[in-house]
Amino acid sequence: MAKDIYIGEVLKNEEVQPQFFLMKIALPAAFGKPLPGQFVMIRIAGLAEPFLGRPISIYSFSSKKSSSEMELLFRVVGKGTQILAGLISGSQVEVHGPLGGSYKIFPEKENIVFIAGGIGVAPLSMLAQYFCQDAGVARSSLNFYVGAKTAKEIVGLDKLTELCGNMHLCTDDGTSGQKAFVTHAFQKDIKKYDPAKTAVYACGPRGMMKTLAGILGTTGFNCQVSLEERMACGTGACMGCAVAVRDKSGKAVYRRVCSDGPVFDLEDVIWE
Amino acid sequence: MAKDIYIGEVLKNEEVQPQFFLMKIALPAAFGKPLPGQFVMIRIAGLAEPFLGRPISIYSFSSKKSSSEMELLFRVVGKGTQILAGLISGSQVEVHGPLGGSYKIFPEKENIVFIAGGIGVAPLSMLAQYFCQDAGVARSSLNFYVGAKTAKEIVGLDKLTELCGNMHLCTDDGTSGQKAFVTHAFQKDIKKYDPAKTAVYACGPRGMMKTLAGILGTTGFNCQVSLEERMACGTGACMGCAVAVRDKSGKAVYRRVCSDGPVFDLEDVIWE
Amino acid sequence: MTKKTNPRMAVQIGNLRLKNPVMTASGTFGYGEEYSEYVDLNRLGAIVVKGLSLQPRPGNPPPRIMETTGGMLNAIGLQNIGVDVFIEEKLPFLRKYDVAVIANIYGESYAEYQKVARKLSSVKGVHALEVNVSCPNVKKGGLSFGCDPRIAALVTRKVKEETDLPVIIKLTPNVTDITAIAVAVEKAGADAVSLINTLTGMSVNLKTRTPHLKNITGGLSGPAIKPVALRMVWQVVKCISIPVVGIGGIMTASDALEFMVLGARAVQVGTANFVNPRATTDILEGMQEYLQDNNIKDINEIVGTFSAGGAQ
Amino acid sequence: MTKKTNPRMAVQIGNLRLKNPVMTASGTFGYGEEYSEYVDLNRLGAIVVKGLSLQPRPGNPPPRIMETTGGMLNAIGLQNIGVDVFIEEKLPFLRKYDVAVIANIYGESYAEYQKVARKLSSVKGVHALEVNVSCPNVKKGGLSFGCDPRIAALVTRKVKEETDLPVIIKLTPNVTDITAIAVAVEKAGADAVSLINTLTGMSVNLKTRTPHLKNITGGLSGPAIKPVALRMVWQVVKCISIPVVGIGGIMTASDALEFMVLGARAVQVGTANFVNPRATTDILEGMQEYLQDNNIKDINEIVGTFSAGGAQ
Ligand SMILES: Cc1cc2nc3c(=O)[nH]c(=O)nc-3n(C[C@H](O)[C@H](O)[C@H](O)COP(=O)(O)OP(=O)(O)OC[C@H]3O[C@@H](n4cnc5c(N)ncnc54)[C@H](O)[C@@H]3O)c2cc1C
Ligand SMILES: Cc1cc2nc3c(=O)[nH]c(=O)nc-3n(C[C@H](O)[C@H](O)[C@H](O)COP(=O)(O)OP(=O)(O)OC[C@H]3O[C@@H](n4cnc5c(N)ncnc54)[C@H](O)[C@@H]3O)c2cc1C
Ligand SMILES: Cc1cc2nc3c(=O)[nH]c(=O)nc-3n(C[C@H](O)[C@H](O)[C@H](O)COP(=O)(O)O)c2cc1C
Ligand SMILES: Cc1cc2nc3c(=O)[nH]c(=O)nc-3n(C[C@H](O)[C@H](O)[C@H](O)COP(=O)(O)O)c2cc1C
Ligand code: FES
Ligand code: FES
Repeated sequence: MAKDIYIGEVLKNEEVQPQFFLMKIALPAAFGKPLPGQFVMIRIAGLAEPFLGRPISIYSFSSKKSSSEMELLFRVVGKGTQILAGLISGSQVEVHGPLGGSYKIFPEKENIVFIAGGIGVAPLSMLAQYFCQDAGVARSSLNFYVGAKTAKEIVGLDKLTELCGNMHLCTDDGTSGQKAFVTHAFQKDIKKYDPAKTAVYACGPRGMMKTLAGILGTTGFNCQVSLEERMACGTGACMGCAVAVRDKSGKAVYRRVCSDGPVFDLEDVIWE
Repeated sequence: MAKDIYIGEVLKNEEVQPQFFLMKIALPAAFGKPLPGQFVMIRIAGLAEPFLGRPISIYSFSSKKSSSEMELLFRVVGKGTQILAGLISGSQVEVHGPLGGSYKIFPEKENIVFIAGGIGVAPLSMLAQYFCQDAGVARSSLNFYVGAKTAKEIVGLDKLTELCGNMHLCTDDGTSGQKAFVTHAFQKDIKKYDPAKTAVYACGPRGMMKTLAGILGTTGFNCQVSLEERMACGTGACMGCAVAVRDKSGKAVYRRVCSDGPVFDLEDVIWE
Repeated sequence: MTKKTNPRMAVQIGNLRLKNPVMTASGTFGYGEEYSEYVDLNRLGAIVVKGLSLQPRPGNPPPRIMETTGGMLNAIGLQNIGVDVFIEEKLPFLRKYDVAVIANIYGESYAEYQKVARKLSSVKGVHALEVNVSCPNVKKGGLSFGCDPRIAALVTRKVKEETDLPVIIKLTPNVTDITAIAVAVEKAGADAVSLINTLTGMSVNLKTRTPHLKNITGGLSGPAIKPVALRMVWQVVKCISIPVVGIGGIMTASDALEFMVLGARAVQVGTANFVNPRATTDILEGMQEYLQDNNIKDINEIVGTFSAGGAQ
Repeated sequence: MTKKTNPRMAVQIGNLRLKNPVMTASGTFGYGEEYSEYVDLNRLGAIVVKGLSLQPRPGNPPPRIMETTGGMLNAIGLQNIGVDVFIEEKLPFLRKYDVAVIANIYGESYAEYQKVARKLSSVKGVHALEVNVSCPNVKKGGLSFGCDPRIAALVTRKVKEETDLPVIIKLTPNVTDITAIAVAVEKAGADAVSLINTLTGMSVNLKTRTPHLKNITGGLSGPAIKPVALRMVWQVVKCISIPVVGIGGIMTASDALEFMVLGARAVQVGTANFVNPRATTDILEGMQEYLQDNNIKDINEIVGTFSAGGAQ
């Protein structure tokens, strides 16, 4: 799995929902096959702005003989993502990756539960695909909880409904699915799942994951989450992407999202 | 003649000679009709690099009902021009202008002499066009001396040969036209021209214009030259584009190329 | 937009009341005239004119400017027409407008600072003085005054002796501790401070192995220096109580609002004018929109609302 | 290209000989390991490792970085594994390579600087010490030492007492007069100086009216600061005779060569590594090409060939 910077070509960059973009990129075959949870850092080739690459999870990946295709699903929140959103087909991008570690996979578990808030669907959707296609897990054991502020901010459903037997949709304002926070939708069902036979994966805003930590508390569920921090190097060199977690001894330490993560055990994460 | 920044669209940007580009830009009708000698400052719309606009002479201009077309002829010498050279049709550019003053026109003169070194043809070519089309001067009285290091660096001939009755081509290495500096080619012919009945216009590298100043010395020819300096504002506000000239009293003073120029009387210019 | 009420934009700098907090930065807007075709000067909070000295100054030999990443270097050398010609030829034009005019002054001796201040205080149409103790371009000039708290304080006192106009001291960033200078000039009677002036920088032409600027070094301005400017404004607002005017790399309304959230009462727009001749009014409009969108009735409500605790 | 002979790239920093002048800048290349997949570490002039303190340091709470125009802010807070763990766990990896290893050290007291220096001098595989007297992020740390010539000189003397390794003092740009510091540390026995460290800056999140960095202020790096770095290197090379290592915004071979033309004997590449993990070797290759194209046989021939007279 060669880590490097590759020049990719934008094949498609469409606004799937207001301010949410799905970008398809052609990459040289040398780009290593990514594992679910990994990400890339992307910039516009030769441009000074954005200066640093932006970390974006790999949403989908397919390798052909001579080249590969990667999809990124991203939301415009600031300058960098704004500029990425403006890219037209044919634009060249610098793609650094695949970076970071991946989710631990438990194919033997009876239930796989995904909990995604907003753009958090991006990495979990790739994970769900992995469970179906690579790990050969039955649709029926895949439970996907999708939450968003409002209907207009729900993305990636098309793909997920194909992959997962049990979809649970929620919006804060009830414009789509049930009117609830995704964490509470899961909490209502929690009895259905046996902690020993269930693997939980979550990605979303800090607030959501903090709530989830409270819900899972001492229930004994194993839950992996992908965390976000602003990044500079993406390789573990700059110490820029620190998050506070507990090490085995229970001591609070800073870990690097880019190289120690982005996937962490929820129980280890310290939320101040 | 409204001075402002207009969004233009690149219609064509072709490399007419290695490192020499001819860019055609569509502009809104509001863009004022430029006079020969004037220039624009151009940047890539919304891009942080190049940060400042680059001053480029207007090479040709034609107004239509609802829009106008402007041509720029430029040479790649550094970062900014390199980036401009990379623009493809459809790119948007910010065009500030028309800026600066224009050449003084003497249609009554028997002989109009143009002396251009390298990319210096750009503003003089627009001037020649003005003499023919607007001032109705006969082809036969237009004498254009074009000089360049080598044949590959001669640009704009197509248009000039149409406009000017008498073309004089020189290259330093003799790969095209006579093997001579353009200033010496003119010097050889100088007897042909009556100072009182001749207007001389020159644009080119400092060295060439300095030599020309020496040649014309006390011969009594009136010669106008366009000067270059790096610019920031283009409007006369920053004092960044200073050149040393003598004022009426003969005192050495700094004048602004962007607003006091770019056209100056050669005899006033101080060459250190 | 139109249905919302227009927020109040007026701000107070000492006893000088400005229509709005958007001023031009000295040296980047000429004497106003140069931009009057682009901008309705009546809409500006204030026009700060190019630095004025007692005698006209020729300035530095060219080249005087060079672009750098995210900014530019200048070594104008304070070329200006001198205070008398300014009063004679430029001020009458500015008087025609309903806009505050702030004269940026500069001297090579205490006496020169005083003479220039006196001349400008005796004429109609000058509303405040901004004292440049920080121009990094002229060897014998600015820098020496602005780098030492005692000297900066003395300049302040000397100028105050000569004028009843509000006196704004413009600080240089090329110092170890800008707060020491700010505190000193406040004690010395300054009505306000403005910061930052340019950072001293340099650019090398590798082809010729010469400097890009004839003066060798120049002043760095533009978005590249904004982080340094924000840091210094933040340091200064915490240790003085006179108004602070924020300057440095302001290109957008958001940039300007960031300075005001930190505690600046007004801002100056400099290099941005070169990239967009209408930058000042574009920024003003953007600030008004921001206030409307956030239902803030008065610009002064956001001044100093920065909370250093949380971070995002 | 191939037909031309390869120029000699070796340079001398005190009694330390480097294969070539391209080093990594401390804190931007981890402990070498992190980039070993991207770059053949054997090709580097030197690897300067992340700043080491006596005890492991947790560093600052996040967020720690934010992009700015043409650069970035960082407030890592010198998170590091401590000198002992470095010697135990990281140095063995680096020893496998034929590359000079320079340990960047950092302390909060003279005694700490000395202890760290002593530990590193007694082990195999460390070829020089770079003393960070300039880290702007840690309140009690760097800044105070690097801003006062007397204190900087004292640190230098104390460290020299403890080691036979070449000692490079890394200077901060956040001072009024960097030459005073450079002269002082040269007198105190420094074998070389490296400059610049980051400029202290800040970034404001307007939406939340909070800093983008939890530490509020951070160190500005990247191309945005190159003009300031070039200016300071130019000032310093003129007033000391020990070697100067140029640092600040170096992204390309041209940038690196500009510093060397001014008189720097070597350079360090920092933030560029984040944008292009292979920046160091790309820059090295670009420098070699430049020398070949200009028929220069030895990199040292261009050092200090800057002519300040003419300008273009
Ligand atoms: C490992 C990883 C994977 C990611 N995957 C995706 C993805 O698949 N899709 C997607 O849309 N986004 C993803 N993100 C978040 C994305 O990187 C940020 O939204 C982006 O960097 C913002 O850049 P910007 O220039 O637009 O915003 P900036 O101008 O840098 O900042 C604008 C605002 O966004 C906030 N912000 C900046 N960076 C981040 C960040 N990393 N996380 C959260 N908030 C941030 C800032 O605090 C600021 O308030 C991921 C982040 C990480 C670390
Ligand atoms: C009024 C005016 C009209 C001009 N018309 C034309 C034109 O029609 N066609 C054209 O090709 N060029 C023209 N120029 C020159 C053009 O502006 C410069 O070549 C351009 O700004 C260089 O920018 P750059 O970023 O590529 O080079 P930079 O990276 O800025 O500099 C690279 C090298 O070019 C030199 N350089 C930079 N600016 C200038 C300049 N203004 N004049 C001379 N050398 C410079 C620098 O000293 C440096 O050595 C004109 C300049 C002026 C002032
Ligand atoms: C070309 C130019 C000329 C300047 N002249 C002066 C001056 O005469 N007096 C002064 O106090 N500041 C002068 N400055 C500094 C600016 O007023 C301002 O402090 C600095 O440029 C930072 O703001 P900016 O980044 O918005 O440009 C000048 C700046 C530039 C770019
Ligand atoms: C993320 C980061 C961490 C840094 N850590 C250190 C450090 O530990 N010690 C030190 O002396 N300098 C440190 N620096 C400063 C760099 O070594 C360098 O001096 C500065 O970044 C300027 O160079 P650049 O513009 O090429 O990055 C750090 C810089 C960055 C960006
Ligand atoms: S981004 Fe540099 S260590 Fe994670
Ligand atoms: S470019 Fe500003 S005065 Fe000419």
